[in-house]
Amino acid sequence: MNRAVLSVRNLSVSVQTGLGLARVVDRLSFSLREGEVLGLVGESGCGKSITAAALMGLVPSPAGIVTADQIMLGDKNLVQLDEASLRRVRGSEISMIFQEPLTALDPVFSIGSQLSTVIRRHRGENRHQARRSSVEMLERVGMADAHRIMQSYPHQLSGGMRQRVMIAMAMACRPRVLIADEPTTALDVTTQAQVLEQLSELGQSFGTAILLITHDLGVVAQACDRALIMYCGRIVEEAPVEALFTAPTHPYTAGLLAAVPRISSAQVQRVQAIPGLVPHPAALPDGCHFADRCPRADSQCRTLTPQLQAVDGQKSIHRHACHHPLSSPSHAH
Amino acid sequence: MHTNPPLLSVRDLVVKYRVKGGRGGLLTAVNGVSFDIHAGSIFGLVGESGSGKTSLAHSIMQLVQPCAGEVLFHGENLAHMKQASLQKTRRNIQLVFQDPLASLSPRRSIAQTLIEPLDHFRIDVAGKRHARACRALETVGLEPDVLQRFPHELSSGQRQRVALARALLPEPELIIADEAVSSLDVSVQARIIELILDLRQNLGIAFLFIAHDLAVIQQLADRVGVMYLGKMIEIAPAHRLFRQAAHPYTRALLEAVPVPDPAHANPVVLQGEPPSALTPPAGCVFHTRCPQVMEQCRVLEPLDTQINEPGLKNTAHHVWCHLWKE
Amino acid sequence: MLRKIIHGLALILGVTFISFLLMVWFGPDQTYTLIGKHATASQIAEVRHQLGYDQPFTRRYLDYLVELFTLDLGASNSSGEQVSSILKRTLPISLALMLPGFIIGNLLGIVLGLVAAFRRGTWIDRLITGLSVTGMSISFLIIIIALQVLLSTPYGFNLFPVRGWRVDNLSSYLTYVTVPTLSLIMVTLGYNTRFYRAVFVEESSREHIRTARAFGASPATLMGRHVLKNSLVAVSTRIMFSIPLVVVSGSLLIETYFGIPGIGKVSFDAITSGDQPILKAVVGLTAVMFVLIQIVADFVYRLVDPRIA
Amino acid sequence: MKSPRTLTLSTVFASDPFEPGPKGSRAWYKLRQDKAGLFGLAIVAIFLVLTLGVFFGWLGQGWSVAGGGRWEPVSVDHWLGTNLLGQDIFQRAVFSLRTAFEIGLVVSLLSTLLGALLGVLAGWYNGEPGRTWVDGGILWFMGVLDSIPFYLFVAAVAYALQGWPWAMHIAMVATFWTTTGRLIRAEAMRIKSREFVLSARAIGLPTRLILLRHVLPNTLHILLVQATIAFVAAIKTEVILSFLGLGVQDSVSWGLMLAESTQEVLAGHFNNFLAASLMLFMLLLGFNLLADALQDAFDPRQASL
Repeated sequence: MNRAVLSVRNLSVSVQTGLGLARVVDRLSFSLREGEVLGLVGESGCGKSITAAALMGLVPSPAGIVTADQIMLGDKNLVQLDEASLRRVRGSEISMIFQEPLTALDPVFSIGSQLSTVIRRHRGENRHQARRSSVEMLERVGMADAHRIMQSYPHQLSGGMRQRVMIAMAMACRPRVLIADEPTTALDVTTQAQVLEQLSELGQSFGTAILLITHDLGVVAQACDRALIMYCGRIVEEAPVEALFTAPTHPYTAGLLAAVPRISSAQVQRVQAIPGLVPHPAALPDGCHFADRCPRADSQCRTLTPQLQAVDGQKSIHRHACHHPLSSPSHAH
Repeated sequence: MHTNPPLLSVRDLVVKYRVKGGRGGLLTAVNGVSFDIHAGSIFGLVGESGSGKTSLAHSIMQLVQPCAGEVLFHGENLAHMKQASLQKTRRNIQLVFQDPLASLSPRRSIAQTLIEPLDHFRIDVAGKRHARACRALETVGLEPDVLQRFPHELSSGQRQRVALARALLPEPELIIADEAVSSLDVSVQARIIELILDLRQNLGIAFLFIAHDLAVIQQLADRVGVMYLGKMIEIAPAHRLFRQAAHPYTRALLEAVPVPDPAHANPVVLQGEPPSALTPPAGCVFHTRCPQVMEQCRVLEPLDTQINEPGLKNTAHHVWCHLWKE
Repeated sequence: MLRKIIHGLALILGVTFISFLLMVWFGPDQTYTLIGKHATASQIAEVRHQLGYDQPFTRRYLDYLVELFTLDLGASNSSGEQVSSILKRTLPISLALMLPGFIIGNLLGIVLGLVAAFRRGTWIDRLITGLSVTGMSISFLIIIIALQVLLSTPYGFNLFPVRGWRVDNLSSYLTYVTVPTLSLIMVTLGYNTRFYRAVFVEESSREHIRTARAFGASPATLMGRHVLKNSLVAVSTRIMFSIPLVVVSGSLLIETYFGIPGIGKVSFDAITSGDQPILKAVVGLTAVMFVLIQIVADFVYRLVDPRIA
Repeated sequence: MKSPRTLTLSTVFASDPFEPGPKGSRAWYKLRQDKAGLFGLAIVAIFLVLTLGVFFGWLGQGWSVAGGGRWEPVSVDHWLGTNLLGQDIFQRAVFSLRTAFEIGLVVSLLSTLLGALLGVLAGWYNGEPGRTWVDGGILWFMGVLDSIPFYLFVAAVAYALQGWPWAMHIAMVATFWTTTGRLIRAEAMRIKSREFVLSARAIGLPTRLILLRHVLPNTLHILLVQATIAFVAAIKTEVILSFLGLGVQDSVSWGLMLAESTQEVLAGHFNNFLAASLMLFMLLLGFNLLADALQDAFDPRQASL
């Protein structure tokens, strides 16, 4: 894998909740390499969606406070850009698609006008050229009757088609990075398969790195090269997908894998739940937040916050934040 | 082992909705569905959105009046029941919903929510109902102090367990779970799945478990029914369906579910989207997307064919597809 | 479309029935006002017959309906002038009086609402919200009196006439219309601004606005293009359905206070003197106006929002 | 369509699943932070205390006594001077508080109750096979009432009831309830489709219990806000009706005082006008601020209904 196209250092987001100020993203650092599909995985409330919003600078200011040492997009540090230059970057060098296809598009504007507006804003094409590129882009995402789609309105399309329009809009300006926040969660499983394939195929041919945010481990296995597991605003494990699924080292990752139901034509493996509850963001326990639910936790886990470090000491790309990790990947557990 | 009439049997049920606005017209959500559920068994019903699963559940619960067909409970038709026996049936079939946020009345405490069915069905003496509610909470793994709390103070997993407790209180024979775990996180979902299996084991409660996720269905179901655009296209014992699915749509569904194992590649089998239920295709409703579509599929509606040895009723494998001629 | 017309007819029937019930059936007895106290029994009987007091309820209601639909609205009891000619004379005056205030009041409300929503949470928003709440807390009568003192009396600038409506050209029109228009604007501006601000704030919290921002849309584009067009249904509803309120109810107070002979003043005099033909006409007119507006509204919605088929 | 993950960006900021206490206390918690709301609440409280004072006879009793001369200036025994008839302006302004609260409470209470009742019925029976005429009928009735010119309606009611002092109240209630009615109807239709109502219907709970326990409690926040708004509207309307001679009969109100002042003002006597305007403005401002604060505190987007 070649050089990083997006590298994030010490990103934190705090939010005002009923029980006081809560740090929902806690000093996150990771990088996204060119052409890679990186999964940002975690359950509800772990802070993955807010991380995406923070990267795009979309966190509404009074409600959320974003701090970061750096968010390097190629040679630009987004943290230092003012709102105007940030706007020039959004949708051109870094773009984002969302989960709810029904409400993500403007209901009173036609697909054509929404698509060509983005193209004209970032590629400086005139009205006529923009319409042509829009049709081109729609065909590129597998829309057969692109001309009819251009004239139609969001409520006339199905969920799958709307998500494809979003992808067309996001990829129209050949961005370096595409952030996809639960892109297929609201779709049926057959449509999801099609959209995921569309997404990675486009990413490859445009050389766009994709940050795929999801809670579905099946989607991670199928669509991602590498994945970050998040829990209570922190990365607890980071690994290539193969290592992650065969030999997870963090107890939470292992717990997730044991809890996800898997279709098998042979004997059915019963799912095991992870005991306990996710702690409230404004009342996080000291040390490792997973300690109360972790079978391997001890006093050290409850006091000292584990840092993210390589699994077997040297510069391996499989890293975890745990004092008592599961046995190292050399021998299967 | 199942000699007496099935606990619940649905015969050629048809449910239609009048659609306001747009071109209007009549939407056939359920188009002639039949299946049985035997006491103490879990029947999994799977299908994508718009397949009519929820309309089916609501018509069984008499929340929606079916246009045709009938629903029999212990062999007795629900529509023709007198008030007294209908009231008894309402006690015997309970409903659990998908959205934990919306299934509990927001301005009433958990105690009020749980005691309401007890008062309504006049179960036990008033004094003992509070204790009964505590026991129900314990069976679903919650401490009694939850009774004083309000729905918005609980996590979605806890709320779904309260909804399950509410369903248990009238001591039903059948619980219809409509996407009961779909909006829960994986770790919480696993806890509810374990709970449902325990309830079936210890209390002998039958479940109609509705979901769009086949992996969850496999965890629970003894028998599985697959619906597409208002029609039942395949019914089979779980072990048969997941090993040798007969209908092309079931096979496509099985392959489309992303397997949490990177080594196992998921080929994309199905293209296009389900057509609108307002204008279902002629002949077999799946023919517009079926990889093995034949001429007759476009014209003739496939009939119910049983493809395994006739033998025992409850292990029959039915499929509605021209590929499987009698 | 047909459904709308049937609804309209049902509405008119309802309005006429209730107004007939209140104004005619339970209404004040006209006989004595017309022929004085000490008339002979036969004279009284004659007048009562003429006015139809002796007919049964249904008969009188049917007559009333026939009158309304054939626009033969009869003559005013007090002045004897044909009601339809009174309407022809007074309606244009009321429109000329109320239209400018109505248009400016709403336009200003939209602009202030847009600015407040655009700069939500900043001092401009708090200022505009504060002013609109203050505006809403001042009674119509206080504004009229205060403006009159300020602009039409020696204690103030004394630039405008205190009352009256002697209008024959543009300049005389402006002198007589300014104070009433200013008072109408000041009374309605608070409510309008608050309503429009709420609509724009609601629309700007929608998910597709966040999507547009994620694609680099500037705040001006977000407000001017996406939020505004999505709000047109709510905005147009507000404007259309407040026309009858302002033209009939609003004019009544202003015309009565400033002595302007519009439909408002005429209907107020009709109330005090119990002049039923005029009352019936005005009520019928308003009901028809509402129905027409509902039909026009249906058409406007289809134009503005593609989701409404 | 699978349901979206619950904690998307907007919900994390807006609603928080783990806040303690019943809904009401959470709204109070938010109200406490709303300075303008508290200011409004303070004004309303002060006026309420004054009104009780008037009600129990400690204040403003001598409003009708023509004690002084015409238009006496501010003095020790006439704090705000006297009007045309020599009546003490301060006493009249304070006594009018009672009239205002009386009209405000009666009209806002009755119109909110009527709006809630008919609104819930219309919302519940909308689309119910065989009973949808209930919704149609109520909507028709609201349409009719809304399209009758308000002042003509009040005058007609006043004449029909032949000067009975409550004519004005009846007329106002009969026309104010439609706004609340429409809002409650829309909310009831939304609640009717929620799962907790389906679950109540599934066990065969009788309709009146469902409406009472599950539908109405979830519309309380709308009713509270609408009641405050109706209170303000009632007082403002009384002022205009009194000016038109259709208002308060055998008592005093700010409307009457303002009506008197229309002539006095031209002759340069402003005490009567200022006294009535200021009191009226402060009361209305208090209630309007309170209504806004209540609206934000109960805003459903915040609460996780």
